[in-house]
Amino acid sequence: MEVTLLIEAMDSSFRVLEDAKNQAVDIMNSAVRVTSETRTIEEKKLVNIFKGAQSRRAILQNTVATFVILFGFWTVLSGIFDLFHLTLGVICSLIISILTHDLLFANVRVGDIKLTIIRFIRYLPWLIYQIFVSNFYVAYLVLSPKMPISPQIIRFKTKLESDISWVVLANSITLTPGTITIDIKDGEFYVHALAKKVADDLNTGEMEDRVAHIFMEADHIYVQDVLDVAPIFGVLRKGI
Amino acid sequence: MNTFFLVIGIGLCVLVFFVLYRVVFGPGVFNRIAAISAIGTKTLIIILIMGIIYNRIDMFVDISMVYALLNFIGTLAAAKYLEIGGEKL
Amino acid sequence: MNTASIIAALFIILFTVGGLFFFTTSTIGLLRFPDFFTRLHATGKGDTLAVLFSLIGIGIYEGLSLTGFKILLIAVFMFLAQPTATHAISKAGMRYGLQPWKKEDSRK
Amino acid sequence: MIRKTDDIIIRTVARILVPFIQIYALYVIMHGHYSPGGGFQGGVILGASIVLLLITHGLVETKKKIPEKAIALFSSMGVFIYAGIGVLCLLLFGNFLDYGKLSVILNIPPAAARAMGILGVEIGVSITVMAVMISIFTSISTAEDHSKYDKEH
Repeated sequence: MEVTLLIEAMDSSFRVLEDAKNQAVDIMNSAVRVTSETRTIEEKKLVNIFKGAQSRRAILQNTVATFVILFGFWTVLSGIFDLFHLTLGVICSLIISILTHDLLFANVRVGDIKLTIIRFIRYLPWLIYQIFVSNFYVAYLVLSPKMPISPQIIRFKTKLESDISWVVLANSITLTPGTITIDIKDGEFYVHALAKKVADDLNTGEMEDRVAHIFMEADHIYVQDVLDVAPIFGVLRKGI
Repeated sequence: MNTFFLVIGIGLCVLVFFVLYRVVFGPGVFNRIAAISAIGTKTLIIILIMGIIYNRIDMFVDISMVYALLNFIGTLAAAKYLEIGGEKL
Repeated sequence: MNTASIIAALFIILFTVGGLFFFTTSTIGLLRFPDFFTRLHATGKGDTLAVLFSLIGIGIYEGLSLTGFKILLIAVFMFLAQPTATHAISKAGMRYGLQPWKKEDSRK
Repeated sequence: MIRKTDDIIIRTVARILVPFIQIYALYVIMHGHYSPGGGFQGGVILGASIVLLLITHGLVETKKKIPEKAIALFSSMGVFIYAGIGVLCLLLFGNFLDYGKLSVILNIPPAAARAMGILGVEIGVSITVMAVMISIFTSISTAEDHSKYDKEH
């Protein structure tokens, strides 16, 4: 009898202790949560302030850069260097640089811009040589009486990343022998080639290597296969 | 030199007439747009040659630049219009 | 007429006639090729190089001046615009549903 | 309804070209008395640059740059500038658009005053032409259904 009473008392005292401990843990937890919440809020505020300052700085930089480029373009176009026309030029390029500051320098990768420009200029002679070859090739196809063409559409995946390098690659493909970029979908280029020889030339990946070299991007791997027309229609029409 | 440029200009005009065949009879609207774009590039050079013949190339070069610009924008707009079937631009 | 001007005239004639030649091939290609995409090969490439050649010829005739620089600007613009326009039309044609011509079509 | 194009090539090329096209248009407007061009042509090129932006970047992004109200305001402001300069000449005891009389206000010789007056008129014309061109393009392509479009986005 007394033993059971003792046990019950022990039990209840343990329960009280347990409750107290739970409450204490709850209080501690909530305190920690509140402090962490306030901390995250404050951190977010700080990050926002920092980001705002950064983006404002970026906007200012872009506007100034656009202004300098546009003013140079204006002086070259105008060719009159008296005070009145230069003032007009400053006003005009200021208006346009404020209006379009986010267009000219969107998605610029941080990198060595000077080196990129030098490499791009070095890339141009090769491109012009390729355009020569392409035009003589097309002229040969046009003027030969039998017209030995066998058009096909090929697909390859590129590992280039930024949009500007995609544009350079796509336009180079369009300008070089017998190939036209038809579409880009998820990093895959769909290219219409006039003959099998031309498609094989593209598959060596020389042009892609050169473009990757200009923009200092990672080495690429490409998957290539000659496609039937019907599945491409499926892929392309899905996008509409 | 003027005679030489005149001959080149006349040759380009003859070529424009040949391209006009595609504009009139070309099957489908896409062939027509491609042909019109080709006519635009030829016209650009014809305008410059006219400038040389009239000895006012400093004026005609501006016109030719505007022509190139409007040709490009027109081609893009037509391509975008036809891409979706011409119902919703 | 000294030698320098004769050489300049030769270059002008060379480049301008080259431009006319490539314009001619692109036109013949536009008329001869079997379908829309192959015709774009003719106009998209042929016209770019032909415009470049003609502009170089006219630029040499004009010499180093403001107008010469504007002619250079036109060449740069054409280099950027012509492939883009070709790509835009070809993509529109593909999405519209034009079937590319294949070699087997001619044998049937 | 004008949607953003999903083609990265066209979008990037248009993005790079638009500022240069606009500065070229302003060059055509400002040098109207040395070279061909002037108010109307420059206005058309400006309008064409905005149309290029519209067909490549869509209506929503272009509205952020140039809101509808601004276009409506511009299209009447150009006419106001044109007529204002004309009436100002009338008030200075000249004929309508008699720029020589502006020399009294601007404190410059009449020949320079004529050049300034023509420049002002050309700016007015170009603003109106640009605004009207853009508003015609957007009205036709959206079938004047802006309200529904604004709610969706």
